[in-house]
Amino acid sequence: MELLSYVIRKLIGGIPLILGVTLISFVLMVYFGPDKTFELLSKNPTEAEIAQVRAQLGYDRPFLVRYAEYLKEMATLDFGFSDSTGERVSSILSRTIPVSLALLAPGFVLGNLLGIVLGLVAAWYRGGWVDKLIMGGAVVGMSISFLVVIVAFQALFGVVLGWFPVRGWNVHDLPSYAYYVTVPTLASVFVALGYNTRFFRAVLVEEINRDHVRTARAFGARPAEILFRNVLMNAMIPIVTRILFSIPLIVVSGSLLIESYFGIPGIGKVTFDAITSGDQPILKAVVGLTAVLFVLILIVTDILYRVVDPRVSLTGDAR
Amino acid sequence: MTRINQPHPVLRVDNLCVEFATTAGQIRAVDQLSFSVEAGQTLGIVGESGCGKSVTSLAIMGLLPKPAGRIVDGSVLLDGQELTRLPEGRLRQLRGAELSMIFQEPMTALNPVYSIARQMTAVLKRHQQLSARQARHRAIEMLARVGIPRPDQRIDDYPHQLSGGMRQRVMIAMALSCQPKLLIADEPTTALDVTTQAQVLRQMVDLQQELGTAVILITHDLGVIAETCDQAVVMYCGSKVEQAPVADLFLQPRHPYTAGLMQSIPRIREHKLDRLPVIEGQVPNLAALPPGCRFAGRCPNREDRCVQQQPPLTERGAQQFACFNPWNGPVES
Amino acid sequence: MIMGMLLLAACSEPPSDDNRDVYRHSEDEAPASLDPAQASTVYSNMVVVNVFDTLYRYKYLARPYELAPNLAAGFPDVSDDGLTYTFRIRSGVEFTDDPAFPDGTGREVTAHDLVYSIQRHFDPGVRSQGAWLWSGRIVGLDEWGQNGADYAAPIEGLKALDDHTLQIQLTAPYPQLVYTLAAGFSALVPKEAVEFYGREFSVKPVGSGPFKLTSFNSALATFDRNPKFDRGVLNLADEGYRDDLHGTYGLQALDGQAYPFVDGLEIHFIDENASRWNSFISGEVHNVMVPNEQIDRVLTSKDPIELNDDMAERFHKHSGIEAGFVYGGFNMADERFGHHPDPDQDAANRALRCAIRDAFDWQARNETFYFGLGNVFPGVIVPLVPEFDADLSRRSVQHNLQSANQALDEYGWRDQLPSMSYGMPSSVQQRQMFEQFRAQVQEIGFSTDQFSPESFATFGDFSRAIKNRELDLFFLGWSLDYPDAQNTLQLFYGPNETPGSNNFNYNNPAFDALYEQTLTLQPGQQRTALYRQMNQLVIDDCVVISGLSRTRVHLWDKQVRMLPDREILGGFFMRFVDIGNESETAAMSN
Amino acid sequence: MSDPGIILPAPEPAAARLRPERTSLWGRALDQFRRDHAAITGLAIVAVFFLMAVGVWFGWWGTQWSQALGGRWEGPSGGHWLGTNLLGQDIFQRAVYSTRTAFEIGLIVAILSTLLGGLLGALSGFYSSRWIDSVLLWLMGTLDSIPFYLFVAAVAVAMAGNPWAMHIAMVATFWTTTARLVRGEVIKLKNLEFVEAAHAIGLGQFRIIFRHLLPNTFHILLVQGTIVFVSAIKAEVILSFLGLGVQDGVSWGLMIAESTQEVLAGQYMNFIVASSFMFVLVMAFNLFSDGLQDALDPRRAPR
Repeated sequence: MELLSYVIRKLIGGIPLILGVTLISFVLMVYFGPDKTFELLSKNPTEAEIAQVRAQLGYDRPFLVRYAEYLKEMATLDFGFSDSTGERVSSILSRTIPVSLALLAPGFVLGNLLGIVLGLVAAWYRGGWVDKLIMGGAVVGMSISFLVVIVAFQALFGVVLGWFPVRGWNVHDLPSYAYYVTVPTLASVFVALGYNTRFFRAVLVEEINRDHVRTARAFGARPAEILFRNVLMNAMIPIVTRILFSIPLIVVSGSLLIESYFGIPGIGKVTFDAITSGDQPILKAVVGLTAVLFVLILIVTDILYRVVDPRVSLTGDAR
Repeated sequence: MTRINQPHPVLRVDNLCVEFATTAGQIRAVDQLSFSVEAGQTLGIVGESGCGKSVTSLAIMGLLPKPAGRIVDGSVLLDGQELTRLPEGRLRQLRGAELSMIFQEPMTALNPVYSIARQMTAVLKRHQQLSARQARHRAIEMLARVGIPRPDQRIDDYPHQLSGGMRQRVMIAMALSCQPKLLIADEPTTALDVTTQAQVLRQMVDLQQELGTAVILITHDLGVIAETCDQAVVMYCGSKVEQAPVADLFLQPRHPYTAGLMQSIPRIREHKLDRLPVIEGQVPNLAALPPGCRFAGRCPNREDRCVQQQPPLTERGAQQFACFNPWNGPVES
Repeated sequence: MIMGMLLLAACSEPPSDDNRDVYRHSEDEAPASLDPAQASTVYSNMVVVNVFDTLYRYKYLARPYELAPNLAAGFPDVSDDGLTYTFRIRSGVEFTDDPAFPDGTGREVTAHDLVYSIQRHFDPGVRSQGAWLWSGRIVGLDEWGQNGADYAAPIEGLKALDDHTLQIQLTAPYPQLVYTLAAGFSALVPKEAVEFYGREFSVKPVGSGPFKLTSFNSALATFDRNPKFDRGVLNLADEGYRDDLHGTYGLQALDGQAYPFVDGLEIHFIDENASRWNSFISGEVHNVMVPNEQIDRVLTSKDPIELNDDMAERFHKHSGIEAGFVYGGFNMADERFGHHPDPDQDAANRALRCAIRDAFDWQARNETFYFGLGNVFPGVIVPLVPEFDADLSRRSVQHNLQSANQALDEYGWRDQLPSMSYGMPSSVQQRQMFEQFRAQVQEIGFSTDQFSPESFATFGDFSRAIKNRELDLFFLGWSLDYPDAQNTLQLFYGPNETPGSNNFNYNNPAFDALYEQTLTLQPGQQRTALYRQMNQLVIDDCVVISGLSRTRVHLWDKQVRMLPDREILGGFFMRFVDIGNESETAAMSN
Repeated sequence: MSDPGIILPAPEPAAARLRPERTSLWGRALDQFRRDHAAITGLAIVAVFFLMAVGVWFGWWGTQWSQALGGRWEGPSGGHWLGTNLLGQDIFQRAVYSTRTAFEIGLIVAILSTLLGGLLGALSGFYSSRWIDSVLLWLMGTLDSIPFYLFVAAVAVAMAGNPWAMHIAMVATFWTTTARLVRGEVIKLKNLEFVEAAHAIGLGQFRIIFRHLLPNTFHILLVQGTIVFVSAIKAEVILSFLGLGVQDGVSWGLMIAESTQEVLAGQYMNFIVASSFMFVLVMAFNLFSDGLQDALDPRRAPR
């Protein structure tokens, strides 16, 4: 009950954010967005046809009417049909989002897990050569462009070694999944690892210097026990925050590059195609749902805080 | 230096030297420190912050921060066992079981995300191979012994639900739960208010007497020394300047530094001391120690040789001090 | 658990049954819409003509391209005045089964469906991209659209006389009409499905073609053979088979057999050249059009096109010229360099355009971007159409800095050159092409700032800029809708000026008069001569920097018996594709 | 205190007497920075690149980046040190010219977003929990909730090929982090005595913000500036690949984008050169930025 009222309160609190996101993206992507008219017209259009298509696309209506319509679409979660293919936006989303999730999940999980493990190791040996090695590697990883990694991995694994497909997504069972997901996963882990390790190390070092860690050592706890119970568990709040808040960005931004490059029919590629072809219904849906996702994550994060830290209460303020 | 025919001490520290690697070079934080503690006895170590007393306790525990700090010389014998050469794994088995330590800040010394029960039973399970039920039972019993009301309920609390005094009691209960031979208490009451301070100290001493534990009490508060300790070691700039039975020390301090400390104690202790009484002058930098007596710069009895060479430890009765020109007068106030 | 569910949800297709013969085709782009009303691209056509039926199709092997009846039973009866066409339609052809039909069974295809399908183009709600094929040509059709597109209202020029007879009345002779009925635009759609699926008809097409679409996304379309499809047997001789040209492809074995031959079809849309190539090499798809950057690795000779031994060992090859071309154009409506009322200035402007055209180096463009495989030709009558003139002077496609500079000096352009904006969709290759062009015009005195790129994030925005006459210079490609030079010459017809297809806004009364004259002419010497006259006008006026037709080199797996060709023919060849099993293939090569 | 390794047993005043250490934040930071070899190396490399960029500005080198000087895909030679690309352009000249592009993007985006972030962050912090603050916080939350590439793409598309679209989009997204940090610092600072004193003697609010608060957040701004610089250069690569980046000229991102097709045709030079140039600069800047953070953030003091 407490939880429910909390969630409702938070949802209402998220409305300004959703309004903000929709307004800004509406202005940029819809009102000043690309003009699809001439892509839908024939090779030999007439003025009347142009006016007709513009009217069908709704370009001729005033700003406020169009924005209000967007909000109505948000409220009903019905974004109509794609301007390019005519496919229902909801069916595009339900077709592509699972692909993106399946594509990104292994890299996301591995990137964070490895980041935490390396962060723990570096924090434990802070100042030593192990730490310097890991952190040096992290800086190197951070300095390489995602695009360079993708190009290099594709060339290496797909062309030179030929172990994995160069592109595509023809997944129907576990082996084929592993076959297609490996190179994108490696690339995204490689790119995320540097940033993750640095962040986790910083958080963990701060925790490792706390008094209760010294207490645990003074009472004979083993390093693994200390790292897990004292360091990791206590650093959960920043860790959970980072991991959760990276989800919406990864689902859209991260998948965008990987999917365009590897030709995988996920939400990122659809979004990118929508940008470059001005498919506004899809853009409206993706941006709007991302904002909703953000609000949901805000709520989930708060609830998880409660789970990982007994000092946090949902009714009062944290810590 | 060593005395024969003494009762076998629980802990003997001999010629302990600890160095730290810093950006300014090697720093000797503890220099040629020796002392011993017997079972049931309480040894106080007193000195200004930064004088090396906390480093000493960490060195004994084997908890010097690595790789910056290390023991460069000397020995630490616990019950005849050399700790400085013990591998980490073996040392770990001793910590919490044979030798325990409690810290200054009760607010932060406990892990905030686990309940008291979980933290106490973890120690008991680790060292005494008790079952979960036995460990819990034992933990409640220990909490009761340090004077925590309704221990069977409070044990499931989280640290943030307890007051500072309560938390320090939990720490003491936890530290003594495996009946260690030695307990090191590093400023255990400094962070508490005056009334709680007295209660907690009392509780600790009572339990120590019951269990026959040897205690090293590290403090900057001479009042605490006077109330609880048998022997006291006064440290200055990493080395021992004076050691004596508490009664002797307060009666007749020999080292001018000790005397200075004594003089600045307010007679009537109405409020707790946040810091040591002020002595004129400045403490020298450990990275660039003067060749002579480290206190020379601030010493009213300074002579020329004090600046040039280090005074050796002199024994006079049960009292030891390192001074060429010891204090003989009464302690003024 | 969650991962497992994700995996299930992310599965694109159940694994194909090993016993099924599936032809896996690769294309370089995905179609946007599968609705015949919007089948404006090669990619849409590829799918549309396989899912739907058209009255006519192109013969499999005959070149130049020839029409053959498909759904129609023979060629139409044409009245003497060339205005009334009567078509007979096969009986017994049915749409595939689909929930859109009552009780899910496809009904018979009738002439009414064709009427409906062409009407749709004139329905303002449909967003037709093909209406222009018939616009102003069929009696009453345009008016029908303007008067509210009431499907119950009869149209005089477009009616089904009975279920199997269709009559079209033209406003003026239109020799290209039969061609338009082989275009994907004219494919027959069932009204039931259009109404049932509404907007989503464009991704859930239902037709009577040789295949039935089973799934579609931007990466892959899969098809099953339409079991109801029956057009008899493949007659190689009728399709234009010649032993000297097609003998090595193993097609003879298919002669006299009922098609389609394969059980299923997959079309993989793979944008990136390298990916498509690698998919082909690794056997993931059966065919590929050799991407430019592989040309040097694959070919030992470009003229004639010869594969290296390794490739020739593994793959069949066929090459041909694309049905289209790429060209650069000026916006003639701009008085700084286009048409000018003052004859002297008009001549000077013409000299400027000619100088830029002469500065442009087709050879370099061909070498750099098409690896020398492009076919550079003068004018706008492309090599693929019968009216092409191989003997036309190549003067207009020669890189000639001297004449360019001379002309600029002569007409006083030196140091007075106007600033020109060059529009392009934002892509790496477009930018490289621009950089190469800019380096060339710098040779005739343009500075970097005077020749500036204007890039557009979407092709739509680029088109809008052209249609709004905002760009001085642009490069575009054109693909033919039918093999007739009229299809490219109409790009210069004055009344077609923007937003029409005349992006140049070229307005030359002499040209327009000739164009109008040719409209009603049947193919023949006379018409060809007029076409060539028009072509010369365009060349002389330096309206266009043209042109280049790309050579397509197709490779395919020797296991597959076919001749792939996507020009004009679109996806029509797929019904004749067969997958031989290993032993058969081996036996044949012996 | 917490870790005995951090608080060394050397009292401050004594240290001050024996060794003339600087006590101000900047003085100590300088000392700390000087001892950080990695950071010094990074700074030196950045300086070399900067000189390279300056040279391009003044037209000393890298002038022939757009001319087709050679044939297609020539290997390294005396004439073309690192070979040529598809169009026969000299890869080395292009890489060098791109240094200028990188600095232009990095500096413009870093300076503008730091200024904007500093200003709005200070305003937000100074008027914390008033309406200005709420509006600014809402704006930051909103901008942070729009996926970055989507946002940049949208700005680029909306501005229709404007060469500054990319810069504007990056500034619009990068300022929020700086603003949040500055806001936190200002909230801390404004309760300090000197600010209250400034209030007491009746100084104007803007004067307080500009004279007393903002200058005290300069260390945050500096560090954030370096971080944004690196992010901007890296983002440019992706945006150029997506066709939304540099409009006229050449950049490492464009070179890499050009090379994506070449790589698969077995031509690696363009790819390797552009990514190496970029990697070295970004790496050096990262090291430099790390050193700055270690030096300026007491909590990040090494171990």
